[in-house]
Amino acid sequence: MRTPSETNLSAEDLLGLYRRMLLIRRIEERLGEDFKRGDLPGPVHLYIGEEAVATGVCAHLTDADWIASTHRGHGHFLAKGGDPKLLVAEVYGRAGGVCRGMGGSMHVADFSKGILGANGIVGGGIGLAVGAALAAQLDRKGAVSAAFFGDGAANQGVLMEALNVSALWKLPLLLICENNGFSEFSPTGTVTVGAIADRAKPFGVPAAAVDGNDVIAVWQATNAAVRRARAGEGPSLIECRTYRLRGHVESEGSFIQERYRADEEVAAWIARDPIARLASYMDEHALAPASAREAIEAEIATIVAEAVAYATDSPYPAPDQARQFMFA
Amino acid sequence: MRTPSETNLSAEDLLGLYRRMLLIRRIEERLGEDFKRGDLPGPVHLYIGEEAVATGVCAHLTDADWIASTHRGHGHFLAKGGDPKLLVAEVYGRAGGVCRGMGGSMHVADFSKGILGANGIVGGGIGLAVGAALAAQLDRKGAVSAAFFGDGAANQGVLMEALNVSALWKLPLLLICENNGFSEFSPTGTVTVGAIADRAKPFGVPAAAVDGNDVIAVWQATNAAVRRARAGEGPSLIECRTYRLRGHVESEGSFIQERYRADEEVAAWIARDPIARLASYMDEHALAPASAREAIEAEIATIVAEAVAYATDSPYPAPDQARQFMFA
Amino acid sequence: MARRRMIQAINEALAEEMARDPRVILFGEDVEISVMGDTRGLRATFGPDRVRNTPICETVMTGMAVGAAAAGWRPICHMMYGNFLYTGMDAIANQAAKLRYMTGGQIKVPVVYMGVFGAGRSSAAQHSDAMHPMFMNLGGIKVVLPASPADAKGLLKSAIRDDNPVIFLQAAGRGGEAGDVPEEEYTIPLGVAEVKRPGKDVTLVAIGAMLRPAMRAADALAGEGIEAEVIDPRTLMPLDEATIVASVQRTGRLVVVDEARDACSAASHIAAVVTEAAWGALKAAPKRVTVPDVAIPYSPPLEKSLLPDPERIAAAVRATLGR
Amino acid sequence: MARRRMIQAINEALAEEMARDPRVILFGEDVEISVMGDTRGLRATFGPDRVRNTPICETVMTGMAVGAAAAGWRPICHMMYGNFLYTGMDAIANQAAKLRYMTGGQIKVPVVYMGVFGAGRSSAAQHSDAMHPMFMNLGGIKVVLPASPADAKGLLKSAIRDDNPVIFLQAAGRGGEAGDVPEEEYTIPLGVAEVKRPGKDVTLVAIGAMLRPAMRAADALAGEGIEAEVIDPRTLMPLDEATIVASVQRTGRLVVVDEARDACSAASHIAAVVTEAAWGALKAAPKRVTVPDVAIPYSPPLEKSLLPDPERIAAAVRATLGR
Ligand SMILES: Cc1ncc(C[n+]2csc(CCOP(=O)(O)OP(=O)(O)O)c2C)c(N)n1
Ligand SMILES: Cc1ncc(C[n+]2csc(CCOP(=O)(O)OP(=O)(O)O)c2C)c(N)n1
Ligand SMILES: [Mg+2]
Ligand SMILES: [Mg+2]
Repeated sequence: MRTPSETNLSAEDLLGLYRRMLLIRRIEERLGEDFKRGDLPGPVHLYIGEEAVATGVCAHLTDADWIASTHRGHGHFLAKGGDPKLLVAEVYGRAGGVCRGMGGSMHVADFSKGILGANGIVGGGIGLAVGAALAAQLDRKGAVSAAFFGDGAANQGVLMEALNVSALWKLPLLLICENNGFSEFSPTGTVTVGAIADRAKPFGVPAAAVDGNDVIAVWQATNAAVRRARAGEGPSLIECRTYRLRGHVESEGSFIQERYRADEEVAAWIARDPIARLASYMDEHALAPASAREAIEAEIATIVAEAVAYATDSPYPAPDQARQFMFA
Repeated sequence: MRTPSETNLSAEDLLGLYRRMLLIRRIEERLGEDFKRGDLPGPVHLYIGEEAVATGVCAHLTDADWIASTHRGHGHFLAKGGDPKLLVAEVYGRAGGVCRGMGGSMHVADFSKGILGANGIVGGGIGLAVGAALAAQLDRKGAVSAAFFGDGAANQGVLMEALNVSALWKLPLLLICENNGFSEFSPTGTVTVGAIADRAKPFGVPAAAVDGNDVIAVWQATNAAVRRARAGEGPSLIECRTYRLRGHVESEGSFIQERYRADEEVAAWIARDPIARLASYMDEHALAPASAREAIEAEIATIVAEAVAYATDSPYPAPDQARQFMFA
Repeated sequence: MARRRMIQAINEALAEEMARDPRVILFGEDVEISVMGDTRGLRATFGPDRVRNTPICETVMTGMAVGAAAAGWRPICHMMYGNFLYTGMDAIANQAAKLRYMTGGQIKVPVVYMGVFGAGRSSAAQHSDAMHPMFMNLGGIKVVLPASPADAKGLLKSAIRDDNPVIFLQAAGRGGEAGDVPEEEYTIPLGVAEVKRPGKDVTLVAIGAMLRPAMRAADALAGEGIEAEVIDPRTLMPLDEATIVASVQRTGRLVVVDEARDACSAASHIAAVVTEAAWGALKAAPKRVTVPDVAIPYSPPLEKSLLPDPERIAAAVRATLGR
Repeated sequence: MARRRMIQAINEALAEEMARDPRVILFGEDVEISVMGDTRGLRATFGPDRVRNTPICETVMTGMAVGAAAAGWRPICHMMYGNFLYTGMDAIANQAAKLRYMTGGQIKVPVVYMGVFGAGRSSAAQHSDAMHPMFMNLGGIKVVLPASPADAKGLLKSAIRDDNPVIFLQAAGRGGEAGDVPEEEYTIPLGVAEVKRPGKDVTLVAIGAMLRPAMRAADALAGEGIEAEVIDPRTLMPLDEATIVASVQRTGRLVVVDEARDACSAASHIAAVVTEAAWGALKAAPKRVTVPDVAIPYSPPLEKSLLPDPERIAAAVRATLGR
């Protein structure tokens, strides 16, 4: 990690990033437990371990900017300012959920916050984000659009189509690849040739590969890309190398028999946990007292408790709701 | 063009290439006239001006190798050894056509010659060729598979998917881009960012951009790629820069009002006509007497006349044939 | 009234709606020069921001239409031929059709996908498909198939104003066909069928390009003393069941003519719906005149042999009358 | 007989056919570790040439299946979830379904596309679609939907041996369900329905996962003195019309249960076909029990409210009997 003077980030900024990452972590830990207890109706893909990516990127975005997310979408939702209550209630399938229980974990969206939604289609968010970038360009208000997608998604042809058309039209687009080393259970190298960041080069799209567990590195790379996009100079690709500390999907123990990664590998990445790393960094540079982080921890415990209480208090939707919302 | 000693091609080889290009030219000139006269039931996309590409590539292939073609597919069909009679009859919609009149110009195929077929879907042949390359790899007989596709098709995401999976599996695949400067009526630069050959680089796939109106250059680039593929070393991409001397589709005069290219541009490319160029090259290096070419011209005139006669003699298919061939 | 070809009527609808609402944008392959003719001149009038040629990339095109709509614009995504909708199917089926629903009605998705579809011009198997049944079954997508220039214009204007994804399919064989188009501003609501010819003996529902042979069949049948009521649903999703059922309640007989392949065709669906709704009135089994479950062949006599024509339609009508 | 879960029965079919015919190959995303469980162990048995994980790239996957088939192999292309078939739709609709036809029968296209489809597990709108009607309408593709482990095994073996493209859709909710499977080698021909329960009062056609609620409804109805004949078509294209029509000729009544959305569903098509073929015998309007024309919601009570269940099925049966 860089020294504070290189980062452009104040201690307050850093605590803000810390807080956001921790919020994602604690909400998802809770959802993980809920899943294990059988309290969640559908599948959940947790973002634990990858929080620095969504947090470092979304720190640059306002509600006027757009993001399109993935099947692993809780982190993006919270990083972009989505309400934890509405998220948890949605994953619980309740009427008070952000999508009234219609979408669940794989479809959490809040258009009022610029969140185009999680997505059950790997690579599906890329097209949506290109469209939002086109909208932003036409709006001429300097908004940008970011597509999050995995290393696995990088093998979908839509990425190349997006690179070409966004470069051609100089769309304010950020292509954020979350390379967590796996496409489900396939290690990246077994399905993906070459470096993903390089795929931007033939299109003259600037690309960077950064340590995706270093929130400051992600923040900095995004800073450059967002400036470029807001200035009308076109798209950028940022490949964030990270790791998911949980399974691909919380239910995987029930259907996967083989081990697909070594304990040592997981342990090595636990040692690079983005939240703990930011904490050490702040300690090292005496940027914020541990007490500040403890206060955040306490605050977030309350938020999680409130979100869960809100969700459990919320009723299931009335069945006739299922026939609504097809047509506007 | 190179000097004869650099080419590995004998005078006989060159006359063979000349003959093949001229066959494509004369057959298509005839089809163009037929279209104008209203004798062809469907649309035709002529390959005139681009003959060096199919010819230079297919010279390396046998019936055991596969090609997948495009909507502009007559040239590939003839270059790969398809029968002119069967081609013309097919475009005429006759029972004696290679597809019994079921497919027409956009679907001419002859599987016995390794011709997987022309295709109405831009980029559609790429997936077929990848599959044939997989088949060839499994067959372990050293066969290769070549996908022809245009500069416009290079913007279809399937190209990136094909590059990734073929590089991953080291498939014996040739990706032959026919960059004729237009995607229908859009000049390449208005829809395509960067150099197409560069799109292979992130995947470590060797790529070359060659003068597609120089049959020897195409031959040589293909030579290297085919060797590589047969040796199990994986795919290659060759971008052939060429030009179509006719319209995108023969009917375009009836629906396009604007001019979309300058007369001078067309004239400049006429001056680079691949057939005339090979003729001059042979003259320059005294490789074959003009009389040899005249003999070829005469021979081809006969072939064209016979093909047309065969086609016009062939009846239209019996209507009940339309209900056949859906299921094997 | 003004005499207009189908393609001109569509062009007018596009121009009028783009002039009316600055948030309507249009993109597609070669829409600037306009391969179909329907988008001709729009680039010059509305500028390069709002009218854009795209590269050939149907996958991202259909998706970006959804994203741009979600972000507040009203995109028209021109797909040229209807079978390229298959190429861009992912975002249509997985995103456009479901985004509003699965996000609990948070947004509207005002996208129009346009394409030319169907057989009749020796365009062969791929370019001749009739794919409206697939879109009818998707849910969340409106499906519009005009059969005349006037309907095309009025329906397209409504489609553009509609806050939902709409697939607007123009029959390949009808682009050049002329008809009278009102000179004053008008729209035709989606979901409303039209009785194109009144009659009392049999209800003849004709979809899209099938209207013409159905009208010819009705003419011929009239000579035999059979009065067919010809109805054009115009919109297939939502379907104006009421108009069709009311007609069958009177006539007691139904023939549906559809250019789609038979299995799970619009014809099958309309027949099933009407059978249930008008059971008591039905005097004969509803009949479908469709294309067999094969692709469309290239050679003209083969193609012709598969498509519904006035003879086959009239024969089906006679069969329902026991003649 | 051996007790097998659906997914095991499918696994056995794959293993047996791959052992039987060395030209059968299988590829798909994570088929080595096997997300669904149906391809488990095949990589170890048949090696890395014949069993391959693919990258996530449905567009090229569906196309390369066609190319490999045209070049003489017999690929099984595992699509994991059925809605990823939309992602790979281009090559299915534009190539697989038409290649043999448009080349005049020159070749066979022995490809099997496999996927898990349908609702019932709170997988939400995208992952819960039932898309068999779309494939039925394509022409040139056989469509198979097994409802029991034994049928799944026998039908999949036939699908793999079939020389045409086949879409094999396994209902999401049934993978873990157990049933008796013959221990000896057997196949079940494509295009042959099975009477799962004989009855004389009404014909109840139940597709795929709908067999279970239909059988429950039949049980409940038997208690009321109504004997429903339950038929599982098993293959939807080609459809065994004869078996269904023969049943309706006897019962005079038809109810079709389909997990697809109603518009252009298999239920609509079967109802239309039977109405025409068995008109004289019909005593009541055929009824469809389907999903409304909306996507599938996530929340369990919402999802449940849309899916056909024994109560709705029984009510439809009673309605055809005027009760
Ligand atoms: C189009 C499509 N194909 C396949 C899947 C099944 N699937 C869900 S997640 C996943 C792996 C995605 O890998 P990656 O993009 O790296 O994201 P990660 O799960 O690692 O965050 C796959 C194959 C899908 N959801 N959509
Ligand atoms: C999937 C698809 N989209 C669009 C088209 C319409 N179309 C036919 S040819 C063509 C241009 C192709 O350009 P290119 O690939 O460069 O080939 P060329 O015609 O120049 O040989 C287009 C857009 C198509 N046939 N298929
Ligand atoms: Mg990943
Ligand atoms: Mg071109």
